[in-house]
Amino acid sequence: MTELYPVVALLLLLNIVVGLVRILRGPTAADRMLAAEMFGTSAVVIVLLMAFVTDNPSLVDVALVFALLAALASVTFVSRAWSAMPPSDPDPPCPDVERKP
Amino acid sequence: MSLGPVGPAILFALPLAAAIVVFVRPRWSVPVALAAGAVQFAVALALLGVVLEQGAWRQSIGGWSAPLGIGWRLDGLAAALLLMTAAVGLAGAVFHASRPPPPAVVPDPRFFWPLWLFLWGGLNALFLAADLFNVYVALEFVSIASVGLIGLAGGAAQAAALRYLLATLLGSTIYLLGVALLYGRYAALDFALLAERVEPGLVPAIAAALMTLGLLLKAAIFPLHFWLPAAHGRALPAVSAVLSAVVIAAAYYLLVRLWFGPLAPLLGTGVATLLGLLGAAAVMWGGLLALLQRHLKMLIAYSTMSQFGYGLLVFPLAAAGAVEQAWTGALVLVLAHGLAKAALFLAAGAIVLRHGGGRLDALGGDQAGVLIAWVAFAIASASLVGLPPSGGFLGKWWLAQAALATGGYLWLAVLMAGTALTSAYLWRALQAALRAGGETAAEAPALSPALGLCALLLALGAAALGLAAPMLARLLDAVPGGPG
Amino acid sequence: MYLSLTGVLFVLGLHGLFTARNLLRQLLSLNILTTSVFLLFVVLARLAEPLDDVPHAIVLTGIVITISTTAVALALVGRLAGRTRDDDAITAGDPRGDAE
Amino acid sequence: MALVVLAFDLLLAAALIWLAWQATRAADLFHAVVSFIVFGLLMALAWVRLEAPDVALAEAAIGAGATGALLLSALDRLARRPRRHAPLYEPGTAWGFWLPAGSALLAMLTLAAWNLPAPGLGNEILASLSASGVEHAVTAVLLNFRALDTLLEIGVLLLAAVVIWALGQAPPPLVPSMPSPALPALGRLLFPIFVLVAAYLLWRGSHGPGGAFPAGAVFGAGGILMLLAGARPWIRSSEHGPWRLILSLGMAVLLAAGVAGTLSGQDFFQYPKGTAASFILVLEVAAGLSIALLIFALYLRGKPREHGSWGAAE
Amino acid sequence: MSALEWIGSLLVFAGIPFIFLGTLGLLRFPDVYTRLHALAKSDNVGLGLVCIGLGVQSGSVALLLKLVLIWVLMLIASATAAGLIARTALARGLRPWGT
Repeated sequence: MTELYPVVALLLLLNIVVGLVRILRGPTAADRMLAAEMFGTSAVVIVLLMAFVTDNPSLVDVALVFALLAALASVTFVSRAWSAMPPSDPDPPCPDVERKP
Repeated sequence: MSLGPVGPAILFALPLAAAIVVFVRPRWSVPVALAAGAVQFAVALALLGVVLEQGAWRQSIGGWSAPLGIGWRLDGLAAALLLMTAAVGLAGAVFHASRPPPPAVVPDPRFFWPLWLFLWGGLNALFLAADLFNVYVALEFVSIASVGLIGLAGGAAQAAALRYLLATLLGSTIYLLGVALLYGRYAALDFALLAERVEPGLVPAIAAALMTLGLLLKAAIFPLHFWLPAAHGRALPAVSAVLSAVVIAAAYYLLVRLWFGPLAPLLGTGVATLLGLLGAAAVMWGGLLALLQRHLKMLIAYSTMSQFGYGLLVFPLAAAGAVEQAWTGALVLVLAHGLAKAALFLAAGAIVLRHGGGRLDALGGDQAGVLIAWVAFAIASASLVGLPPSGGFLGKWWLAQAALATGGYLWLAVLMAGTALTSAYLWRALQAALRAGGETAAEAPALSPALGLCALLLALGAAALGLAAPMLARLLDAVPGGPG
Repeated sequence: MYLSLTGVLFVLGLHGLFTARNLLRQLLSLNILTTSVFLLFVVLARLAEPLDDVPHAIVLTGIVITISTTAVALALVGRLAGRTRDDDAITAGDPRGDAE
Repeated sequence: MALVVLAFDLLLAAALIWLAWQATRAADLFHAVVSFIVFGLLMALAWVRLEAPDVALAEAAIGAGATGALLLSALDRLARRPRRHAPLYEPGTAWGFWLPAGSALLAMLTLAAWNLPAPGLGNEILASLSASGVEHAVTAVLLNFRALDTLLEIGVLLLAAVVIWALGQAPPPLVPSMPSPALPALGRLLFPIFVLVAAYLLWRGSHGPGGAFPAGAVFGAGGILMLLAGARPWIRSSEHGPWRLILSLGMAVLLAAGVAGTLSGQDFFQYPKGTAASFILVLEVAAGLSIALLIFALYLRGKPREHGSWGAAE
Repeated sequence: MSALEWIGSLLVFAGIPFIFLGTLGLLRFPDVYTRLHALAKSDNVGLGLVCIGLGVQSGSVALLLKLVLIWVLMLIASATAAGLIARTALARGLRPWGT
């Protein structure tokens, strides 16, 4: 079954690429941040799968560091960047409206 | 323990250690910095003697030889530049210590001292380095220290510092790409090892182009000079002095090191002519812009850009066959320029303090207190213009000989025209002093005579360099991969 | 394959650096540029036989240097942004203005 | 299966290029920064694919983690100002220039890169590894073969912190518009884990990917998290406290190790025979501690207060 | 192939669809709040199953513990982040969908 793991990793990467649409479209900063968080999860799984495929346990440490620092980006975002943005600026009340460039 | 192997270790470790001490205990700043500076000057002088006596040598670090380990190499060129760094560093330190405290633009002006010593250590590391990646790390070290020192002047200088940072980072990244290509081709980073292995080909050619481009950007050679004047013109006087005299020379030093070392097989006539043309353009364009400046320090800053153009003339002249004269001439010119330019900036610093500003039309009138500074300014100008027996004269003389010997009349013309421009813009500055009716600072500070003296000593050094001609010729002969 | 990626990223970074007016964007472009060079080093390590660890160490050093320079640049950008009204204006400023 | 791997690589490369494009061109600054952070994340995957776990670890800890926090925090000053309606990009840098120039450069680089035989130094490392005092090659290169680079590298970190202090006071942190009760709890919960993982990575360094740099970065990131969770920045710029000493400890110890070699009549940085392992251990611990504090100091973007608190009232 | 490996692999394959579902939610749901919901639920289940599956498959207790630690960390991260983002979004006046 381990032989199928590369396929799974590929699918997960595809998953990330599809998710990039959310980064592109927003519409709010929070949506973009959420997408980045989702990529973190997928990346952790990909690294773990690679660790098993290549039989390299040190990659588990890489995943561990990823997981540890996953909280950092979101927390920085909420408590620094987002709080500082002018409230009127983007955040449209109705979702999925393309922002003017 | 002979001084040979120990000297470089002292020059490397002492400024960095002093910087840490000064950072941890700021109240000891001035004595520690001056003591460290004096020791370094003495060691650099002694090392110069050792090199004269026994020639160049390489020493490995950590007991590992190339390709795995890093090494230092000390030859005449490196020793001369180390000594120049020590002279400028010491003079700048004395100048800064004896100037009246600057207006409160920075929260804690004492940060000058750790940054100054860090910069000094980084420069020493750079001049000693004999490894492409070690050079990169040292270059970044020097860049960040320079940025911090420029930023110390506050206000508009911080914008200039940021421009400088972005430009210099771009330069080092392009350089690093070249290093990567060379490493991938030859699996070596050591200068000497690469010199054995490199042969003309596509990969080395591209790598050489990239590394040269990166270094040209760092040396602010035309047309990549856009960041220099603001950064050098707006910094504190001591900072401008070391940046113009040594930091630019460091980038130029690497350029020479690479092209006469590992990249020597690639130095064809075409490349050399191209570099020479860039140098010629820099001489003319920088000189013209300097002529148009209305501010004393900006004038000197543009002059830096112009003067390093001469340095590039070494490539076409050496490629045409007059290796020895071109090489010695260009390097003496760089040394003389370093001392003279530092003297000019320090003198200008004292003059600006006296007059409360640096606009040329406000510098006339009563010169009490800065007379020594003006004398230093005049002597340094004479060296830059190239009046005998100054170092500037000697360098230009050798370059002109090389041009005559190889029939490079274009380069001779550049030398002449550049000299004319230099004397024109420096004369403008000196003339400003002789006019009546200038301004003095509102609360004219009592200036310590040490300010002018620092400048004067450096200027005299630049002027006396010409008298040391035989020694210089012998010293620079010791550069392998260069002449002979 | 990854070799070509190096080239593409390098060009993209260069393009961004020269066309962007905003300082933060220039900084991001510069970081991408640096990353592309690191990528070349790591690819070289991979191509070597046996696996060569020197480029890995070089890239580690490079990453640490990059974060240092980024932090310095960000601190400068922050100071400048606090003073001028718009960070776009900083790059557009006249470099030949009088000192002091 | 080779096909799957190839598809993976291609997809990864495409995503990286797309993100780099977004990071340099996106109209919204925040969009650009998030793209850059995700770029770092995927870059770590690329390092893993290229069998460089050390680099992946550093990228995860420093590249994606600490740099991301730095960039996002920098937005607090930049995002507040009203947007000016000026063109985002320089005029006159049209496609007419960039398309041919970019393609030419690309072709040149690719051509050069394909011609690389990449001999590498793998054999030399294997031959000298047993004498280096550690089992892990990257650590051996960093702290023995090329220790001089590492000394200057920590110097760059320290120097960056000094430069940032010299530029002025740290900006006081913004107060979140709606403080969450979960945040301090998060800090308390996670910080011990950060410390634990940092210690683990430090210990791993001598025989596997790890070592002072990732460990220090993780530790420093833990400090940043505590700060975000509402803790006060405990670091002080006072010249009497221990902070300046600890910040420069890593560089000081490395410098001392280098000089010790010279003093004992050997090369700079040459460890006495048989003691390399213990030297490297001491260096790693000191460097790790310094790096953690330095990364934290870099994050503050200025000189912290000399004394006293940093409350919202100030 | 031992039973342990079979069970582990099955767990992994059971976990992957949840991650896909999370992305689906991220793309298709109408606003921040619903997207948060989708992401937090599915990703954590997915990651948990994969971690436990791989741990079981490896047969090493130390590795299993490390994997569980990764999972727990991600749980904490996403739970706090979700709460923070939702609170801040409300405070900034983003109206949930349908109100």
